[in-house]
Order: sequence, then structure tokens, then C-alpha cells
Amino acid sequence: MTAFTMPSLGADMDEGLLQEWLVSPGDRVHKGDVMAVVETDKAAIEVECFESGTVGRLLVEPGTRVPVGTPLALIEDQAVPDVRAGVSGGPVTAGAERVPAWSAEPTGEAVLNKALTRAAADQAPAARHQRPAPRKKAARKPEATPEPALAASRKEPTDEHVPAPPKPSGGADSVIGAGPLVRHLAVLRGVDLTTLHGTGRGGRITRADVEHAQPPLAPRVRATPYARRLAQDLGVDLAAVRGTGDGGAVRAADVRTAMRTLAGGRGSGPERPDRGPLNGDQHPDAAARRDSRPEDRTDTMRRAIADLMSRSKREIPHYYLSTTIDLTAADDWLRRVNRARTPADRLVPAALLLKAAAVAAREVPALNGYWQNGGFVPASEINVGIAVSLRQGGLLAPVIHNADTLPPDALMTRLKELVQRARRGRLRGSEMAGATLTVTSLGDQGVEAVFGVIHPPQVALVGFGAVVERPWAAGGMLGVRPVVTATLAADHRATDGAVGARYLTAVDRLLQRPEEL
Amino acid sequence: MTTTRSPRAPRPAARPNRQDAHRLALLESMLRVRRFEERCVQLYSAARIRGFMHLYIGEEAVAVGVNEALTDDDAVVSTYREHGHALARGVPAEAIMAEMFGKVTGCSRGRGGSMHLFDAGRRFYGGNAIVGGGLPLAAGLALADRMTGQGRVTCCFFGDGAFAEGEFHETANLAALWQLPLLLVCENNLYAMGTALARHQAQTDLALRAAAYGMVSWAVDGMDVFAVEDAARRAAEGVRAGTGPHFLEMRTYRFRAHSMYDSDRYRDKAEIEHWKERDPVEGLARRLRDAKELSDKARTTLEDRLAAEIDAAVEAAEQAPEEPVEDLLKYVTSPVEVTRP
Amino acid sequence: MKPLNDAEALSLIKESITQIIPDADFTLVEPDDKFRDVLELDSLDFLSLVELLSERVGVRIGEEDYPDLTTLSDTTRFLVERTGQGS
Amino acid sequence: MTTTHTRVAEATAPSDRKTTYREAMREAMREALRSDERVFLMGEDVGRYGGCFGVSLGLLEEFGPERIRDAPLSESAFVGAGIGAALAGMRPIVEIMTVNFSLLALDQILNNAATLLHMSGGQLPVPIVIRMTTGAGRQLAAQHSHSLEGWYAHIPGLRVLAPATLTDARYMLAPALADPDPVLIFEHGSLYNVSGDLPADAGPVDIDHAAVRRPGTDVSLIAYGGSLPKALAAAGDLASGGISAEVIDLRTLRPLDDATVGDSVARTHRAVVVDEGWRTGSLAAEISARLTEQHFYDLDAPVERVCSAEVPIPYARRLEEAALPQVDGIVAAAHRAVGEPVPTGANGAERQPVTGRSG
Repeated sequence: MTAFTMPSLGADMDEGLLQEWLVSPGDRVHKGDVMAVVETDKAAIEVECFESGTVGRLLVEPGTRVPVGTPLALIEDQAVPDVRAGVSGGPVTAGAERVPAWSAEPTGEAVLNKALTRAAADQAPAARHQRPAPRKKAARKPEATPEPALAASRKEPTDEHVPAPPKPSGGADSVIGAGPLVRHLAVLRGVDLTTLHGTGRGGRITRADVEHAQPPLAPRVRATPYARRLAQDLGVDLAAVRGTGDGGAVRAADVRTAMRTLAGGRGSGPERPDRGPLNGDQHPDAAARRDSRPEDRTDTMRRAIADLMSRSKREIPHYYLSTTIDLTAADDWLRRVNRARTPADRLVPAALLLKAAAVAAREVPALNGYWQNGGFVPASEINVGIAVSLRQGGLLAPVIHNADTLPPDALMTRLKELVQRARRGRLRGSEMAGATLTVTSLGDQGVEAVFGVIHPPQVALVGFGAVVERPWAAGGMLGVRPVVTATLAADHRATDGAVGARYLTAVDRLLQRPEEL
Repeated sequence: MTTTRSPRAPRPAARPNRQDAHRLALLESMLRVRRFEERCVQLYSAARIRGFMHLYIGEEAVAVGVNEALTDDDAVVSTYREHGHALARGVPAEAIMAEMFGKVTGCSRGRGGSMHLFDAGRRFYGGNAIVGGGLPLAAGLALADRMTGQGRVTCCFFGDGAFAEGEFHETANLAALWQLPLLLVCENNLYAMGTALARHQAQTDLALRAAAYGMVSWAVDGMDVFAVEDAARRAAEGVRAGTGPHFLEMRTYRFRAHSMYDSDRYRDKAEIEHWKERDPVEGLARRLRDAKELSDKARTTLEDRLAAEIDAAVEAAEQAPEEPVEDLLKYVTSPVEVTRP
Repeated sequence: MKPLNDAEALSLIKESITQIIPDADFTLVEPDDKFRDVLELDSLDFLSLVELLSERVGVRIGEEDYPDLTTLSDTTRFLVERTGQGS
Repeated sequence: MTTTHTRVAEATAPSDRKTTYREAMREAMREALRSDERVFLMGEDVGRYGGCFGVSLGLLEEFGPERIRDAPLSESAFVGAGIGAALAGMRPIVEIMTVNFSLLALDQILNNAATLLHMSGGQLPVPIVIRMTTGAGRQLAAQHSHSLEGWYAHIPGLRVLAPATLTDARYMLAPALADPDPVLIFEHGSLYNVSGDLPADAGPVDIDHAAVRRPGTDVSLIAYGGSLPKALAAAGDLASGGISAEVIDLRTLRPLDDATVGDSVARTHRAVVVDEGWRTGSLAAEISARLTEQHFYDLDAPVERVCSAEVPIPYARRLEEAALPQVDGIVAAAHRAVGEPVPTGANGAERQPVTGRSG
């Protein structure tokens, strides 16, 4: 007997929240099967077992946070009798399923273990998809390649180890050759098992078959058109929003609630990971903290970012350029301008940097637009997405439309508004859509350079680091000057390095004449 | 009304002094209609003209004769069999042909076709394809003239079929009641499409029935352009004199089908032949020839001139541009934006 | 503007920061910490803070004064001094 | 709910002029007759009788029988005569007693008034104004009660107006007469007796735009004519339940003012269309379709329609009430749109088959 424990799913993980069990006591599991879903500070992760056997007692209830290494369940080896059903686990035979004695009929009626029954009940629409297509059934007729074990069990229909697939005469509800965990995986992934061709023994569908299967389109969330649009604009995953409308339809108010929770629900939620140590004394070790909703919410945005960034890195061949820009002129100009102004009207360097980035995009239009359908589509306007980090974690990229046409003052005003509203979760739909180029500035966090990940389908991301004083040689003289490191991450499918270089050079040149910006 | 004799136009004691030139002009006017429509038949057969097209051939004396009684200030409201009315009224053959070609130079900018010819400048209020539908309209034109004290006549053509429509009776009553300056010209060609007069009217003496509304009404030989002209002049004079609406039943006949082609199963060939003997155009030509007013050479010259005129009209219509599709929605409402507070 | 004492100045600073960052946790900030770093005020947040402070105490805060607004303690000192001068 | 709602009047000011819808209409005609000698009124019993609903009472005495013309019961003839007179340069106002009777003149309205301009290639505008009573609510049964304005609003070439307020009753006629094209004015029978103060600053109105009669944020109640008072009453009821309803008065049924309606729904994200016409193929259907075409992604709930039951309007009071859109039905529809349970007592469930979504 071995213990299935809370795994460490990352270097910085020291505890995890058990979100859901995917198995029940008595289930046969194989090495590599998914056992449970664990919520970490970063994501919900399906965790697998490393032993084969029968699931014994479940030691931890869903919703409980436990340290890494805490036993979550016991996995008994095959010979140990099932404590609950009073029958022994079968031998480890691929293609075999344990069946409770009470359902020992060898008819073709689907023989589902408890976990699958539950999964089927929870996922009724998906479960219906499992109705086998006749063609596939025929293809898996065991008669075609009878195996001794299968033949034997057919002779002894009351044997407690009923083979799978069961008798092919069972009609439409015949069980497909797939284990419960594979089935569950299929349900989770929305894969119709009847459409798969099993590559396992006896045509059995394996976990890999499911993983490689193209999942059908995600089931459509019932949502009003406006809610759908709003969710898209706000970057909210509709599937994660609880609908309160007619028939559970997601309405705009539900999306806003979800958005507020995402953007501003920090107050009552658990602490940020980076503050964990300071509040360590408040941490219950493995005490049940059933309300996992705040994690869900943060996780939604995290997952959205994860998806987008993964896609970007997967699809976009990035290239990176960097240049250090002398900001003396810009700094002097800002100082001069700000001197006469009240704080409310003052400009920060970011406004100038943004303006320069936008105007430079006008000069190098090949970086301003979208990669679509295998080609670059230049944008007619320069709409700059501003990467805004949220205090509770996560990112939003509200958009300043036609940024190249706005004078620095107007740009500054927009910037202040957008950042403020982004952090309050009050962005309007129009402010979230239409970016043609994104600018990120991590300078305020003190780093000198940021090499970003492009926001698809855009083709470039401009980064500015901190404005710092550095020794600077000019005209044969060495002096101390304020400088900023401007970087460019660009899509190599759309442009080559020379174009990117032209862009950064333009940014530099523009910043030398701030009064013209 | 107890009399069963319909009122007849009295033989004009004092015929207008018909000069040779006037007689020739009447002939030319009728011939223009005849030749124009004959060309239409060709063009329709060649699919250059589409839609419904109702030919006036055989009835030319009515349009031409009545028009002699009208001035340029008077108004004409017509039916869907209105090529003759339009031509007689002076609408250029070219504008009518272009209209039937669906061209922008057409008298309705290609939006009306054969059944909807309009010429506001000539006070030709068209081409109404709802049987009887033009009658109330004509009453309104006449009402406006009466209210504004203008001595104008509104002449409304309609067929015997309209006698079964409420709009005829409503209008006849209204016009007589209000003593409107309206000249009602019923072109009784004996058939409402394919239904013979006796099969759609309980009392086939239409002039008699119109008289019952209290208006002056006469039946007229619609195959004799002089008779038509005389009656129309008298009636128009009466209308102008303020004696209320006048009604003329023009007994006429169409030689061709109701619309372009039909099987003519509803009437005898012999009947058609009988009426053709009274062809108003050839009849007049014969009379003029007999009176030595029209030489064969002059006839040829006239025919050539008309043919050239019609050729030119067809040619112009062929060459004319079509209204651009972008202008589809034009003229649904008035383009002129009124000044609104 | 009436002169502020240290306690008043500090609570004014904290209030102002809280207005910008509602869940700012001052238990994390030592008096001599660079509060912008600890509380993650970006340049826009900082500008808002300058705006709030200059409004509330009624003194002008120029860009040249920014270096004096780095820690809670030097910001407190700055406010006390400026309000003191004015009266 | 058959009480006459009198919320159409704007706020009272000392200089306001007391009037009724009927008087406002009459005043509008009097003004037109005085200011333009081309204007005349024609219709059944408009002269000596003073108008079937008393709208033209006294005009004969002032303007004489030439300009206040009693017409024979020949809807087709006198409407057509109006069209002809308009062609000849007059500015006729033709009154038809009720919209049901107007069917006798439908040929003239559709085949001539609406069509001549286009059919003549722009040569013949028809500057006629045709007024008629529409709507139910007075136990006049099935041949005097229908709301067929939607049919007319179907016809290109016509402008269709539905004055619902005293101001519109008083001031819509002048721009209608100034319009070079045919204008139909539908006067809801239940409005004639509505009385109130004509605001001192009331003046010329435009006939191109719908009007926001009551601003709100949660749901747009889109109504016109006789349904406007009901929609306003419903908005009042909804407000007491915490729902802020915006009330749009369409005013012009053709051409429809998509912008005002759309702007409202783009803000409220929910729409309830109130239309005394039958639901099938109604104006409400048109508005609903346009909202779906133009504002699909603004909609946070299906568009609700509160229309008349699909039945010839019956005589018996209870039946007639049940057949027509009522305040309760509008309130219930608004609640459904907003997604809140219909308050008990609002009688929503009972009304639903008649005026509600499933009807």
C-alpha cells in the first residue's frame, strides 16, 4: 500500500488546495492516471498517481489546504480486498475492469463503476456522447482477436472480474473499451470516446488516445449577447462565470461581478503568496478552508494569461532587440514643463515614452497590426495597449486609441484614467479592445529592461525599463545621464530584425526632441 | 331615370372649321401612336421591353380626338393603356420608349415602365394600373382647380371595367356633388380584360348610368376621331363653363390582345375583323385620300418621318444609361429636405 | 495651513496612500523603507500621492522635492517642515 | 387598467396653457388653416357635425364649407381627391374616422399617395396629411378599435406619426403639412380627452425623432401613441420596485428612429416594446428585429413585447381589457427583462398568455 500525497508542483510550492477528487475508493488506477485536481497559487493542476492499484481510503476532503507531502489517499495493491465492496481487486490486466458483485450480469448493459456513474451524472450531455457508434463497435469486436482472458471470462459470466469490452451483443449501450479514468479524462476534455480508435491492447482506448484526440468545440455557455461581448472585452472567461439569468444564462451583471471579483476582491480573500511568510501565523496548516472561490477567481485570470502567453510563445517566433536611450532632453523638458504645474497636471516620463512608442509605430507600420491567417495585416490606427499590473496580481492591457495623435497631456490624462479604472475593475469594453501594439513598462519596479511576450495577434511589444542614471559618453566626454532601456519583442514572421532596429532608433530619435512629441 | 335611350352627342350643327392641316395633324397624331405601338410589339418580342404592355391599337381616335379639346394647362389622368394618351399629350416618343427600356432618360426614370408614364410638366398624371384608381385622383386635381378658381379641365381616361369599381361610383358622385371641373372619358372597348361588357355590367349603357349621377353624359363613336373631337370640345367647354363634370362614353375597340399577347378566346375573330373595318387610322387616311387631301407621296413622306422619329426614339433609348443601382432608393421620399423647426 | 506635528503628518500620509492603494498594509513598511518599493507605487500612484498631499496640506510640492518623499519618515519630516514654514 | 393616464403633460408652470389633446389638435388645424390658404380639411362629418370625435368642432364656422369639406362616405374618393388636390398644389388634411375605415381607401394611400413620387421618377410629390383615429379602449368592438398603423408603417413613401402628448398633438401637424410627402397621423382614441397644460415653451416639434419621455437605466420601455401613458405608468410602478425604466416615445413610426431607440437599449441592455397592434408582424416585431440586427451584442435579455392579443378586439369590457397591453403586463415584461421575479400581485403570470412572451 502506498500513499498518494500532495505533490510539489513547483519550486515555490509548499502547500496546495485539494479541489476535487476524480476517483472514488475502489477505483482501479494505473500509474499516470489522474487522481485529483489541486489548486495552487498559480493554477488548478490535475495530479496523477505514480502507482497502480486500487484506490483505498480518501484522507483529505476537497476544499482542504494541506502542505506538500501530506497523504491524500491510499492506493492499495491489487490483491488487497476492497474494504467497501468486499470484493478483491482484479489482477492488473489491461482491458479489465473491476465490477461490483451486484452487477455481475454479463449482459452488454454498460458496466460503470461508481466514479464513472457519478461523472456521467454530472456531465450528462458529455456522457451522451459516449454512445458508441455502430461502426466503432464493430471495429472492436473482441471475436476478431479473441484473447484467452476475455474468452475465459465470457465462459464464466458470474466471475467478479468481468472483462471489458463486455459481450458485443449488448446493443447501443455497450461499454467502450476504456477505463474509468480514461473516460473521466474524456469527459473533462470533451472528447467523444466513440470517435476514437483505441491503440491499446484489444483496441482499448488509452489515456494517450484521449490526450491526442481533437476535442470538440467547448460546450457553448448560455449567455446573453451583451454578456458575451462584455466578457470578451473584459477578458473574463465566460465558462467561469455563474449565470443568474433565465435558465442559468450568464448576464452582464454576472460578468461584472466576476470581473470585480477578479480585479478587486482582494480585501477578504487570502493573502498574496509574497506576503505569506508575514502572515504565517494565520495559516492553518491543513485546516479545512472550504471557501476556495477567491482562488478560483484569481485562477481564472491567471489561466487566461497562461493561455494567451503560452499561445504566444508557442506560435510566435519572437526576436528581441534592445537599446539604451539618453533621456537628458526628455528629462529636462519634463522638468521645465512640470515646474509650473500642480501635481494633478504634471507629466511622468511614461507619458513621453508612450508617445514616442506610438509615433515611432507610425514610422514603422510593419510593427503595428495583426498577424492573421498567415499574413500581416497592418492597422490603420495606432492603438497602444498599456500593460497594467493589478495589485492583486494579474495583468490588464487597456487601450489608448490613436495614441500617436494625442498630445502628451492628453496621453497622460488617458493613462491615469485607464490605470486607475483598470485597477478598480471599471474598464469599459471599448477600452479593452483594439490594441494594435502593446507597451509595457516595468521601470517602476526598478528593473532596467523588460523583454516581453507579444500579445497575439499583435506582432510587437515595446518595453521600457526604469529611468536610471548611468555614466554616458558623448562627444568624447563622460557624464552622468538619465537613461532608459527600450526593448522590442517582435514577431519574426511579420518582420525581421532590421525593421525592429529601425523602430527602436526612431523611438530614440523622437525622445531627443520631446518638445515635438 | 326612366328613359332607356342613352343620351347621344348631338350631331354638331356647327362643326369646327376643319382645315386640311388639322385633319392631317389628326392623322399624323394617330399614325404616330399606331406606328409607335407596332414598333413596341417588335421590341417586346425581342425582349427589349418587358413587363406588362397594353396596346392601344384601334383606340387611337379617342386619345387624339380628346386631346384636341384640351389646353396645355389642363390635366390628364390615364390608365395602364396609355401610350396613346401620352403621345397625344405631347410626351416625346423618345421619353416613352426609354421608359419602356427602363432607362434613366425615361419619362419616369425607368421606375414606371409601360404602365406608368408620367410627365408633370405636361400635366400628364400618368399611367395608373389600378382599374379605377386614377378617378379619385382626377377628382382631387379638379377640386384643387375649383378651389383656386382656375378654369382648367382635368380629363380622366378609364375603361369600361372601371364601371364595376367603387372608385368610379364614389368619384362620379363626389364630382357631381361638388360640381368639379372634371371630364370623365370612358373608353368602352367592350372588354374588361377578357370579360365582355355584358358579362360584367348589369346595364351596359354606360353613358346612361353616368347620367344618373346628374352629370352631362354622352355616348360617342370612338372610332371616328372627328366625332371624338367634337364631343370632347363640347364637354370641355361645359366643364370650363362651370357646369360640373361631364361624362363621355367612347365606344371603341382594341384590335390586339389585352396585354401584348393573349389567346383571344373571349371574342370572335369575326368580331375583331368587323371592328377593323372601322379602323380609325386607316379610315381617316382613306377619307383624306378620297378627298385628295393626302397624296400617296405625302403618305409615304409622313410614314417615313414617323419611322425616322421612332427609329431615333429607339436608338436613343438603346443608348441611354440606366439609373445606377445606388439610386434605387431615390424618390421614395422627396429629396428636398423641408425646413423643419 | 496650520503646522502639522509628526503624528498628524504620518497619519495624513498613510491616509493618502490608502486612498490610492486601498489595501496598503503599513505593517510591512518600516519608517525608513522606500515605501514606493514596498507598497509598489508606480510613478502614476506617486504622482497621485503628491497631488493628494499638496492638496491636503496646502503646500506646493515641486518635482525637486520628490527625493524628500522617499520614506515615511522623511516624508513626515518634509510635511512638518513645510507646514511650519508657511504659518 | 382602463383608467386614463394623464402623465403626458409636462411639469406645470404658471404660464402653462390648459388644453386637451382634442383641443390641441384642433388648434393645430386652426393655425394651419389660418396661415396657409392651400390648407383645407376634408372628411366625413368634419364640418357640420364637428368631427366624429369633435376634433374639428367650430372650424366650419370660421373657415366655411369650401375649406371644411363634409365628404360623402366614400373613403377612396375623398382620400384620392386629397391626393389629387395635393398634386395640384393644395395642402389637404384628410380625416378618416377610424383606421378600420381607412382600409376602404387603402388603394389610394398605398397605390397612389405612397407610390406616385417613385413611380413617376420623382416628378410627383404628394404633400397630403391624412389623420385618423386608431386604437381600442372604448368598447367600440372589432370594427372601430384596431391598431393598424403598423401596416402603414410598412409602406415606403409614407411618413407615419403617432402624437402621444399634448405638445405633439398641438405641434406635429405643421411639420407634417410642410413635408412634401404623404404623412399619416394616427390619433389614439383614448387620448382625445387627456387634458393637461401645454407647456409655455412648447413649440414646433420635429417629426424625425423618437423622444425619451422618462430617462432610466435598467430597461427601455419603447411605446407610442395610446401605449405611452401605459408605459409611463409602468415605469412609475417599476421605479417603486427599484427598477429604473427609460420610456421611449417612438412618435414617428415611419421612418423609425433607430438611433434614439438603439442608444437607449445600448445603455439599458434590455428592451420591452409596447404596441397595441397584434404581435404577429407588428411594429413591435420590427423594432425587436432591428434591435437584434443593430444591438445584438448590447442585449442582456431577450427583447420583450407587450402587444394586443391575437383576437379581433371584443366588446365586453373585461375581454377588451384582457386583449390590450396593460400596465401590469408591461411591468411584468420589464421584470422578466431585468431578470427579477415578477412581484406577486402584479398579475404577471395571468397576463402572460395575453400580453406576455408566450402569448
